Amino acid sequence: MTTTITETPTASPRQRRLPRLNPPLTAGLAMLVILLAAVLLGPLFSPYDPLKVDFAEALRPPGAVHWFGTDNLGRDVLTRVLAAGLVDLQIATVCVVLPFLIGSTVGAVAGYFGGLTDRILMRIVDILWAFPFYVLVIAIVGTLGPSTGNMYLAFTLVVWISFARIVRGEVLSVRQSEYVMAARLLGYSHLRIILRHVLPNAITPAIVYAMADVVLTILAVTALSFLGLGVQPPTPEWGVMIADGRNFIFDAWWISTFPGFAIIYTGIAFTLLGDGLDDLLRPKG
Amino acid sequence: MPASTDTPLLEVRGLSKTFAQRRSLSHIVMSQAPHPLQAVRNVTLTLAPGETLGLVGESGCGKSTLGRCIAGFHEPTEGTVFLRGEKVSGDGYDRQRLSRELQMIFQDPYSSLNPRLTVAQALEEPIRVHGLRRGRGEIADRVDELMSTVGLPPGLKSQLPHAFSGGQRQRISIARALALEPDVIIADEPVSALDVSIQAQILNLFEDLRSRLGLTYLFIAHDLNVVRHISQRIAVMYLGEIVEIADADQLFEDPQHPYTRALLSALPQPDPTRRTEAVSLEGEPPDPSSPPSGCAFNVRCPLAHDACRAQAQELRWRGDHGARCIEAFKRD
Amino acid sequence: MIVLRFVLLRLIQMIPALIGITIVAFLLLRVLPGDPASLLIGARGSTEEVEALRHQLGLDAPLWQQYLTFLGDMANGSFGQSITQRRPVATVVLERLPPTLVLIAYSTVLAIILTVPLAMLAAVRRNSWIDFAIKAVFVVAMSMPPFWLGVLLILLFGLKFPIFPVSGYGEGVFGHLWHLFLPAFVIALGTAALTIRSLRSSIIAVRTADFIDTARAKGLPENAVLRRHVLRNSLISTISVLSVHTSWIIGGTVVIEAVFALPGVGDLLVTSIFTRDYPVVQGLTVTFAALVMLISLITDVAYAAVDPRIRLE
Amino acid sequence: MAPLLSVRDLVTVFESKTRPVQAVDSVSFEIREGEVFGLVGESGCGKSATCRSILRLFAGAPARITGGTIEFAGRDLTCLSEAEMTRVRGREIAMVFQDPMTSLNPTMRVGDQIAEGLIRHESIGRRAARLEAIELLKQVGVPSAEQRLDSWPHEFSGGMRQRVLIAIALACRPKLLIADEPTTALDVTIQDQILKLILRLREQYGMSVLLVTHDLGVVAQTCDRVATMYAGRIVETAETPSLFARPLHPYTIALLNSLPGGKKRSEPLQPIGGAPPNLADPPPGCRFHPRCSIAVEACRSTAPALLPVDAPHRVACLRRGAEPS
Amino acid sequence: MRTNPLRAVAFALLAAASLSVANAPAAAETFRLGVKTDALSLDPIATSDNASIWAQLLIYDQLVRPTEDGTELMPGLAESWEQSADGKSYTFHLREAKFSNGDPVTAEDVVFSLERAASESSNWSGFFRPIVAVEAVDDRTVTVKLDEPFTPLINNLAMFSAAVLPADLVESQGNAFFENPIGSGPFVLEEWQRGGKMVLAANPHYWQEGKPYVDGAELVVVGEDNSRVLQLRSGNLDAIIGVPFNQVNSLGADPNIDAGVANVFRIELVQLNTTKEPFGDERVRQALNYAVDREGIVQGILFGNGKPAVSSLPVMAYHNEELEPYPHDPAKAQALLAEAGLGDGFSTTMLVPSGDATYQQVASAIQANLAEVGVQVRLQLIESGAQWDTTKSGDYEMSLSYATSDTIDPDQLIGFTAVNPERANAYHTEWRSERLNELYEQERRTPNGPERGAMFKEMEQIVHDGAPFIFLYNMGAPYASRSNVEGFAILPTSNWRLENVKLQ
Repeated sequence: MTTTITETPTASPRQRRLPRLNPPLTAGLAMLVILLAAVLLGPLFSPYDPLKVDFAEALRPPGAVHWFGTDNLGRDVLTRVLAAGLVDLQIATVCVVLPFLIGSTVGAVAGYFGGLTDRILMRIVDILWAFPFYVLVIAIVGTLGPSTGNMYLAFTLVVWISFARIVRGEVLSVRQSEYVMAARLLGYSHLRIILRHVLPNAITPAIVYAMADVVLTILAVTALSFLGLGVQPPTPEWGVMIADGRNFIFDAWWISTFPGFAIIYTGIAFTLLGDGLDDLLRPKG
Repeated sequence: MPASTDTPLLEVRGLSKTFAQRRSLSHIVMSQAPHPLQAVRNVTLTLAPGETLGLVGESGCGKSTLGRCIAGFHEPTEGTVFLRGEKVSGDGYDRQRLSRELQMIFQDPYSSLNPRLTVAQALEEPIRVHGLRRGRGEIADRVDELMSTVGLPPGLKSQLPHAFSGGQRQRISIARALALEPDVIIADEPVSALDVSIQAQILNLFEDLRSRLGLTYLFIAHDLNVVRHISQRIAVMYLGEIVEIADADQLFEDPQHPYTRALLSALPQPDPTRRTEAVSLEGEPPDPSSPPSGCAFNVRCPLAHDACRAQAQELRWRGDHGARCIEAFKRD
Repeated sequence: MIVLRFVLLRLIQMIPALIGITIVAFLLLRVLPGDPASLLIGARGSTEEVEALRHQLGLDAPLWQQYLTFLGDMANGSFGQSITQRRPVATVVLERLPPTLVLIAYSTVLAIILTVPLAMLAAVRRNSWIDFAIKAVFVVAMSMPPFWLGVLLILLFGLKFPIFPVSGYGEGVFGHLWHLFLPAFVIALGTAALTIRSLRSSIIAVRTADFIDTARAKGLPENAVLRRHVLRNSLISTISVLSVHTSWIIGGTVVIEAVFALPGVGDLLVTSIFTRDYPVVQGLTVTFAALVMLISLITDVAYAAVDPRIRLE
Repeated sequence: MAPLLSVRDLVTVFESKTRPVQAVDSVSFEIREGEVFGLVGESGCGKSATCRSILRLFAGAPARITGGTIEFAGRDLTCLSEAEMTRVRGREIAMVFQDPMTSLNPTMRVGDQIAEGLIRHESIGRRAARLEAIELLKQVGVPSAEQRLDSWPHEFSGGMRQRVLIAIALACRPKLLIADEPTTALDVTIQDQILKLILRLREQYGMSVLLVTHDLGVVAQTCDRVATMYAGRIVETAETPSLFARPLHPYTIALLNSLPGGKKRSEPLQPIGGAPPNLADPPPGCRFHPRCSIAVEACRSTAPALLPVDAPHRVACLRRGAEPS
Repeated sequence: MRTNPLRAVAFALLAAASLSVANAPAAAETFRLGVKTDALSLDPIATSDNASIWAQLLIYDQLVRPTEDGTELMPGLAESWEQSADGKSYTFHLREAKFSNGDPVTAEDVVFSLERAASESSNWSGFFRPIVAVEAVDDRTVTVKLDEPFTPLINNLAMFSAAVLPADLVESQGNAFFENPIGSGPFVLEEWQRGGKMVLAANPHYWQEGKPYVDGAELVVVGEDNSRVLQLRSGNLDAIIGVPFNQVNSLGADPNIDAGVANVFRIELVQLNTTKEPFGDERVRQALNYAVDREGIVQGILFGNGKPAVSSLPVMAYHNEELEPYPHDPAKAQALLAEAGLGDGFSTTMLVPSGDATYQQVASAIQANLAEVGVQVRLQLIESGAQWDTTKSGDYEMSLSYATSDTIDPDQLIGFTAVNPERANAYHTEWRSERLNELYEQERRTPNGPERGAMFKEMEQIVHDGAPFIFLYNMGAPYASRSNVEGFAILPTSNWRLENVKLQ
């Protein structure tokens, strides 16, 4: 008599490789794809140069020729919004990816190994944490002088701590889980345990946060540019366009309104994406 | 020293584990020194090859900590763990080697499997890491074999853990532990999260594997009925100490420690004709960071007298039956 | 008494972090290039004059010596001398601190006023149109650049409906509250976007907690359950969200103060950076960091007040 | 004499993203005054949903009662408005939940939690409620009740918390106490204490108890009558001695057989094959038939009714009385 | 939930709102001027920012002061003055004036103040360098002695840094004096909310009888341009300085508001590094000047609020009226480039100060203009502090910049932008004209008059032709006031004299 009795799996045998897209994820992805397509392809199809000054065409309201109108230098606002999108997305990506990589590594190492490593790293994190984000970024960029490279530097220096904290917290709890104990008992190396067992189960909140961070970064980059500390004209950038356009708000509302909408659109896209990823990546069962 | 038949497969000698409490802010505020938590106190155990030793006790008694000290997750504060007479606790023992000799099964079937790995991936990994099989085909064959061993259809191996029920997951965990062909398995409450009907399946699987593969178990559980069913010998823990250890049937039929007796009488028997009316044991276990002086059980013991409060008790033995009570074996 | 000792101890524990903060604030401005002296004299001075000013400002001393001077300046409470104003940095910073503090407190209060009822509404009417509407409004609020919102509000309330003043700090308590309403509202909107989200989900989670059924099983009507049991426990996680966010709120005041021309420390920071008044920038970074730590202490106390489990841990 | 509680053909449905789950399916039973009635079954069998349906407390889950009646002391609870239900809860029917660690509000002193129901239902002042709370704590065996009244829940052990929860439930002297797995989270010695406490209080207050548990041992030790549930339905109900002496439903029999400890340990246990069905997609006919060792063809299509075999002992099985093969 | 405190706050808010709306218009006799930035310091020798300078000019007096058109000097604290025959000493006769605390202004105060302005701790000592001694002849007479004749000096004495301070108070109070300063100017500091506003009261002891007409003045800091305009429109401010160029016209169209654009001594230009090829070639530099559409920039970016520039000097004293700006003539530019062997154009880089929107736009326009004649310009943004260092080190090709005059005398700007060697070596272009250097030497020894004027006119011509810069425009300073304000104007020196302001 055999004592082993088989059960049928309780879940339906749906293929696990194809994750079901949830509504926020679908909407976020769609918005992002549209944005990327517009930003990457738009300039190719636009008959206008985002930098070309033409006083004769200045301050045209939105219409058939200039869909979003022109600014006081006669530059096509739509073309500039799209060109600015590329700049902003590029900055946001770098300013999120670098801190994500650095922070996650530090957080994973600190959380997994604990002890003195953890205490030293977390002390550094605590100290940097005490500086308000904007204060530090403004101080760094302000002193170094405004430039894209300096923004990368400032954001990376400031933002990695958020990822380090998030990942460390998750790693601390994942480290306690029985499958990680099992992995240690199975004689796996620390690197293998971190990369294959700990990080995949600890990184989700960091990824979700990264999406929110994209929004925060774009807002911060545009705010810096607005203050004159960020991207410098004539490079088109949403914050700069809003800053430039605000004096024209009464006679040419379109100059600052469209870049404002672009920021909100991007923000919504990444917020939805973050929500969707949160749902999708949270481990089941 | 070569392993001989006299050498127990696993020996725990005088093992204690004290967790230093971190000095928290409240300690500083209250000007108190933190009490160290004495989770395990001076435990000595042996496991003969092929035997199952049940370790039972209520929550917080230190049975899990003991299991984890043996598995090497905690460094024992005192004492040593020997495997085939070789010291495995502390430095100087190859963890890789230990993992091929000793494995552990955990309580929670839902957190003991990495949710991101399929069954096949979870089972292949130890085989690859330890190089037990080479080549895609051989490894796949071994995975199928392992799944059959624990009674899972190999066809399910590309599923993620969340597709399985609790009982099935526990089978996967067992298969993963078996992948390295260990001799000793420490099972830490492996069935307590399962329904009775499933629990019986897993218990039968344990028994089946023991007889087929000659495994040796340290079986940790709080359910006396489960422990009695699976074990040859049973050790009862209370407040970090082993208070009684004996052959399973003997322990049930002739318990010597009042705590063991209390546990047995508190066990609800599925038989309405044998109702016990009086409350079997008053009070609750003391805080392990400040155990009572004398016999650890004296504050709750119906038999306690001054001697029990004055002095800690050693295990008293009659044959293989040991009990940490001044009154043990007095009746005969 | 215990609370007092707790606070005191926390303050002592902050000392190492504060030292770290001073080092960071100090290095930030020394390691990075840019010379305040040449900017200060600018087009009007000769090389010799610039050198003389560098010496006068102590910028030609070795780094460690400058740091010691900085520590000394902190110890005597002056935090050094402002280059542009020729007054102690501490004086310069302190007289600009009140508007910022009021703004932070005000916006936090506004955020709470927005958060609690809206989050409760959204949680109770979960997945209804009203929940969706609240979510939609705050997703937009969160994505909207605060400076742009500020500019729009200035236009709206400055010209179309001149109800609120669009700049300045006002006089007297009412004057402050009236003048700071728009900037505080802008900050509060961003904060509320986060806290409503967190409070909503934590209310939803708490409502399924076992102890809520215990409360319901006592025969408490649902609104009493919400008020007495759900809200307090839900606030615990929201307080921590708010506490993590304080650093953002404080930092966000910099931009908002610049937009609304508020004479606070944020405005001072931007001005000082543009005028290269490094001692002031340095003092401000330390001030901001100290402010964050102070607020995190306050949150800890608030946390302990709400959650007895973590009391004094 | 009419039973205190009479549940007839109760159907409770949980909404879910995919399809509604009928967690309670035509459940009928009654509880007499002063008796301890046990509802036993494995996890997910609907026993918890059944007792939660009585008070309409679903822990925020989207559940509703779609059929049947719950007659309590002459009234049908399913017809009561939510406001009327609040007057039943706590005052006439009280409930104790499974996990004492999470069932007390962590941010409220235990005294206030006990007094809350009293103040609500008995219209007494805070001071009187406080005195009453002390008395209740003494009743449930919490030592130095006066001091512990102002403690926070986290300062209590699990056993003590369960005592506090019982005190909360008993505050208004309900006629029926529903105890949903009250000892599952506790150690055996504490379980023993709590069960004995419930039995003692039952005597003292003259109330009825609906005890939900998965542990047949607890049923045997505590209950006067018992019903076994499987996959949302009651499959067998009897006086406790009768059920254990002569179980009739193959599921009850299998459950008893799968218990370790009873037999010599050298013999393997007899587990029930397979796993309980998914209630979103239950098997047709008798829900136990895929795991039943004596199932016949008819079991696949015909859902058996709960029919008496000998007077109070009733079973829902087409092959009732047949011996297992 | 504790609603009560929250409710209280909400209520208070409403109350505050209604209260404040009720008492909106402030006391009629206070003139409220909206400014962009707050002053940093009221110490005249420690100041370099305009806001501080302008505030100081309301509080302190100098010996002499510029006339309203900025072409001449008129009496200040000195009723009259004379220059010795050898040009090496000035004698000032003080009027009977009092400080705001009632103390008389004495010769000792003048000596103290001028010595302080020329001392090492002064940021402005360079302007007073030729002075060898300041002597009090009697209580009301002061002699300033030079080691050689130096005509521009008298203009420097009209600068803010030459303010006359009460010697005893400054000496006894030290830096604290400037927290609560005493001067002999038309106003006295009453309250200063740093970053917020500066409240000034009329000085009761002011020497100009009947002035100031208003009881007090407030300098309200409103950093955001739109807000400032809005506050003027809503009547919260009586006048503002710094109107966005595009709003000057629409603001002027408001019947309640008068808008104006003041001509100030400021010139915008592009430095051309003549040590770098091809900028060493005069034809190339001229070609660039022909290529730029000044009028377009002035109309498009300044909305007409400025004038195309003819040289590196703004329109000020001794301006050469015969000069015309380089016309926008791309054909001529190309011809000149071809002549210089650059018919195919060339590529270059222009430094542009970061953080200033107008500059970015001008740079874009120049970039577009030069591209038309085949010159490809890469814009390189640079932080304004670093820009000075960079051009000074000579490591640049083109640099968009500006120059302002601190005095009404063209000597300072011509020395700065056209003389080499001098402090700035022709403003870092290293351009050099021996004839101009010679004229500069002479001009400084020649007393004011037509002779000196002719020298300046010639120098301006030389700069115009030599074209070491792309001359851009003289930017106007727009301002606006409500129509009940009389007598408010921005002076060519960029400041304003509020003692002449009347409110109706």
